[in-house]
Amino acid sequence: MDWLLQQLINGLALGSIYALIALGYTMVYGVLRFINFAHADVLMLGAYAAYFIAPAVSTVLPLPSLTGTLIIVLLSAMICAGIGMLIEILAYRPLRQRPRLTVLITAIGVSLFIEFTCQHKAVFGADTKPFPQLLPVHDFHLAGLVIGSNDLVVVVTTLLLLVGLWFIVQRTKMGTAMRAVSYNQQAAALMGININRIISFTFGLGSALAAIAGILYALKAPGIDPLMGVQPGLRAFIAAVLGGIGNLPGAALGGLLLGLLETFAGGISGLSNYRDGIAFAILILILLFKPAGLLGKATVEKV
Amino acid sequence: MSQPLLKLDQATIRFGGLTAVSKFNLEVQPCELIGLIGPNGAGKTTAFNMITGVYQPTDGHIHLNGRSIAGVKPHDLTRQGIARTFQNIRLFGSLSVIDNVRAAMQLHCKHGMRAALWRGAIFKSLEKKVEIQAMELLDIFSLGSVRDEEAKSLPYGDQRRLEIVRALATRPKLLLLDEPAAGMNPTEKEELMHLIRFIKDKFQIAVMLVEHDMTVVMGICERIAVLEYGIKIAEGSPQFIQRDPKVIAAYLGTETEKEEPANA
Amino acid sequence: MSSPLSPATPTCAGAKRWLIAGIILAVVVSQFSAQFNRYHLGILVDIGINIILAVSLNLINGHTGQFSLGHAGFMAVGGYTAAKISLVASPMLPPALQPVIFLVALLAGGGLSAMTGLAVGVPSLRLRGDYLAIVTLGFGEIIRVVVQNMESVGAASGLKGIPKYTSLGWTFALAAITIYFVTALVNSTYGRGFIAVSDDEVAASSMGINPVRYKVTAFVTGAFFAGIAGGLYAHHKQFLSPTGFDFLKSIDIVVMVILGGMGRTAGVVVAAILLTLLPEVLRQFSEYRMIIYSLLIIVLMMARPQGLFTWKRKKGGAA
Amino acid sequence: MHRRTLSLAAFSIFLTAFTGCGKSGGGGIVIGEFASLTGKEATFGISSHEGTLLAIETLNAAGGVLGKNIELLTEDNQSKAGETSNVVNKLISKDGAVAMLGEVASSRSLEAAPICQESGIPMVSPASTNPKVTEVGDYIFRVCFIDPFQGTVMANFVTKTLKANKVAVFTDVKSDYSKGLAKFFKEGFVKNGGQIVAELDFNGGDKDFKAQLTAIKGATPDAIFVPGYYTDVALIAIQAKQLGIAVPLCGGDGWESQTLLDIGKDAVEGHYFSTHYASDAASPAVTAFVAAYKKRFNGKVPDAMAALGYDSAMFLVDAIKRAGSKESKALRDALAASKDYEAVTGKISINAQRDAVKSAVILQVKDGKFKYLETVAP
Repeated sequence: MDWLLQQLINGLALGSIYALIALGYTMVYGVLRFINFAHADVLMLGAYAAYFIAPAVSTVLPLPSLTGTLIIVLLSAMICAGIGMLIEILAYRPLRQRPRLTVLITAIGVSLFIEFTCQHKAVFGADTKPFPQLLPVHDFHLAGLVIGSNDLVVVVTTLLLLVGLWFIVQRTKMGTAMRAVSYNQQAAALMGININRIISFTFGLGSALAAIAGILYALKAPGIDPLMGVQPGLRAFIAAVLGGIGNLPGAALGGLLLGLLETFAGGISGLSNYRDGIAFAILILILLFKPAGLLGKATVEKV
Repeated sequence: MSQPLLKLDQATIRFGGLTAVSKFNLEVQPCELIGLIGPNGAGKTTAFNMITGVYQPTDGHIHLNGRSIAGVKPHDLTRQGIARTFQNIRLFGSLSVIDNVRAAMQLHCKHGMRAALWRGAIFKSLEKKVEIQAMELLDIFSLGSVRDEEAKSLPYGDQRRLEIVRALATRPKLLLLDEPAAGMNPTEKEELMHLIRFIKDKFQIAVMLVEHDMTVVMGICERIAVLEYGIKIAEGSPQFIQRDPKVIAAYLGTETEKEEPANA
Repeated sequence: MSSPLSPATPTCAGAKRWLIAGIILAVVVSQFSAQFNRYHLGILVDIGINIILAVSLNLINGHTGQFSLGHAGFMAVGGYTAAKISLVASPMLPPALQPVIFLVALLAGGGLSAMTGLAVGVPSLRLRGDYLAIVTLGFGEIIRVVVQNMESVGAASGLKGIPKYTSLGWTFALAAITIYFVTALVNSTYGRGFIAVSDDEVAASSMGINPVRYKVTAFVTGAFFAGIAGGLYAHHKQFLSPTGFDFLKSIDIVVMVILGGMGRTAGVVVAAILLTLLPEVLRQFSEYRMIIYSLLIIVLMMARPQGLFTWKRKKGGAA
Repeated sequence: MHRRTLSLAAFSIFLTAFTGCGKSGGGGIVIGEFASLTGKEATFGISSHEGTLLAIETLNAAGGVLGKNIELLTEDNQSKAGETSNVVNKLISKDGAVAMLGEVASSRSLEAAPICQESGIPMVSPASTNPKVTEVGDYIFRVCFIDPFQGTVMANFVTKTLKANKVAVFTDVKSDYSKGLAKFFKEGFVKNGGQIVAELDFNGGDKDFKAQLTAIKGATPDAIFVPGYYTDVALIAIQAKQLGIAVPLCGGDGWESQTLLDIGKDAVEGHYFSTHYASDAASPAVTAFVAAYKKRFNGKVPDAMAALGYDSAMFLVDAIKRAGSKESKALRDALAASKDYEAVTGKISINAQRDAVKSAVILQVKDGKFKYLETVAP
């Protein structure tokens, strides 16, 4: 019983990270209808940003501390938001009217570019760097169960960001404009919405989310390298599709589900070696029965 | 009268709570020119989609040549003799004009994948035959001169005509035209009317027409059915329909009035 | 601009002659392969294998308009099957039978891969676009994970000691066959159906074209040739490890197809050649080469988004 | 028009780059090295490459070999399968390498080995411990011990020194190295009368191991054998500690790196692993190597891969010296005849299987450092 509950906790913690990354994927997809492959790399950049900022911050505020962490996260998120917008302006904007596949390949190109540039020894280098301990760590022991403070932080942050994001999208002017652009770019432009600004904002927001996810991920597993984003990025992508891509609560649900499934599979001897495939097997099964994902709306093609 | 070509028997389709077409009864005789009209959103295109197997009716039956078409896939229905055009033109944009027609002709081709790979003498002669037949069709509709253009690069009117040619290439017994006159100027409409009559006579097929333009419908249809909110409110000859108070009410209430006097 | 690979008329005049010429050329050149520098020879074979992969994926992604990200998985199935067969059979049979063993191994690999293609294709057909992409990617990864756990093919440590059967002649003869197969298939009245399905599935089915059959045919054919390519690859590198078939490999192939121009066999062939050569050419820039490579992809997509080698089709051939 | 010029220009660049400019030997002795300098396993490849580089630089500073300069040509294989064969072909056919050094990962050494064997170019692998590598042919050598030896060493250590009866094994299923080591450890441990209470797997590069660790915890082992690489092991140790697992973790040479300590910090305290050498050993060769490496690479402490990379180059050049020629047959014979060669990582003798017969050391993490415990002779 303990074992089951412990795995539940492990799964939720892992799933929350996936969910957080998936939110970024799904948001960009929702507005622009393309998979931003570089999202996983922005996540990595977020972790590195924090890695480089932390020593500077620690001269002013002693680390580990909550305020220090908040400042680091904020700065990293801002840097990544900038990078995200820059990527959009340089690489994706010139392709706005082009077929989606073109943009997809460009996104792959951008992703490879970031990865290889960062692996160069003049940039970050390919080796794994120890990520500083930003937050005080405490493990809560409850009747044989262990809950790490970092895991709690991840779950709470994901929840807060999900709510925040939902609020932005549903309740603010910016969000209304985002939804309008998502629905029909041309019509939105005719309504006087500045498309470029909205898309820039979306990318900025998505990249900031990626940065936060990157830092949380690095806190959980404090070794960072330029390829650290690839694996969780792929999982989050699956999660986003699983939940119905373009759908925010769907991404969160998909992430949690994936995290839980992977955890339960990983805990079983003889099944843990198939862990990489299990996520996909589940995804395929679900998509076969719900082709638009768990919460996605099946669009009936108008004939 | 002989067995009807197409028979809708209480055909009903619901999307969630919305009943798009309700208890629709209709018979189409071979070689008949029939019109289906109604205000926007009356369920005309939905009825088309039911007949062509894109949607399955929730209730009721549809028979083609006395056989039920329940569960028959669109491509099999085409095989059984129903062809259609689309409200918003759906050509194979990246294919050439002649290849659009050829693609539709493969339905009746004896030579398939193996012949294509072997490329023997038979294949070549059959391909030649297909080409000749396709050209004949294109020439009838004076599209022969643009045979190698990309379909999506054609002018609008030509695209509309090509879509009809493509549908005819499947050798249908019933041709469904979904708003063929949409976006046409009066001269083009005039030509279209000739064309539709010509098709019916030349190929000896039934034509069913969904159309907003009263000039066209009243001008060529032998019989007209009127849908409103998914329910058939009238059926009969153009003269009869024009005088039907229910139809007038439906149209006066919603549709543009300027079309009414034009065909009076 | 009519090249042998993009016949002007759909009847594909003299296509078979081109095929035979291609095979003969491949075999003749193969006789001189001893003159080649081993490195260049290896790259040439890589090019041939990549041509097969790209052209076969082009049938699925280009002509039929599906979006498969699982080609590496099919390649793995074919590669491992072929390798296992020749590993078992070659010690038992006289060396004179080598070509026979190889042919049987390749065909078996292709066949099993085609069956996998059928298994992947049928359930995936309900899905479109990104969903299809992710499911095919998933199948590819599942295949990799399964191979990684199969002790009979070496699991994670890989399958070693595969005989070196792949030669220039084999590779380019098979590449010629692949190109011929796909081109001949598509350039026929029957084959227009693939493009029709790609352009507009609803309209296609209204024209009596069965989209499901075409899609499955495309998947199975594409998988078959990917399996053949895998077999060639196995007997070329003489060593297989599951990590070589991850989704990045699939993406490499997709990039070739898109860069060459979806549905343009000639362009895809050229793209396969260029993208195989590019990393080798860039080797002299050592640590900068992959950075340059990725930048080139981005720049190329901006400069020639319809594919590097797409020219306006004059005669409506969709080669 | 524009398009044509562009493609023409591109084509000519290709042509010149692809055919021309074969690097001329320049009279020096060309040694090829293939390594994973980018990609997933770059961190190991770079270490080993730096060791090799240091060795060649040291040798050249001392006048090279056979009166000639040694030219080290290194090619990156991006940690990708399929890439190594091209790289090795290039080094041999285009650059004229007389011998080949590489690689850390056995799977990529296995890809290179048939090519070296067929071309008659001796290959020395620094750190591929999978027995299969040298089975490819008589031109393939290595300077490290092999998995069966290391596995047995750790099995004996766990039984005898740690007195553990129940052990859980946690394997990196993606890595042939990890699977090989796990297999031989299990065999040895069971033979010693121990019991394997749990076997779980992870995928190298994973960041979350709690699922498996929770299962391991439930099996209450006396020790956990984790034959992985240090990047993963550090995270495993951290998460094991979080879950309240207090038993020692044990592993192999893949653990050895400063990075393990930097990331793992107090979580790796007290754990044990076997490796090739101890950098805190008193041997003058080790001290000199560590000092030189630190000087060359900005104070970086060399890990086992670096030491093996260094040894592989030194060992190869020593054989060239003894052969008195760079001719492949003579060089091969010289390599095969190596006996009691004094390397940084211990005495190397080449056996009939062309594997290095050498001792292993067992280290423990203590006070944030690797502490030498014992040497196990073969």
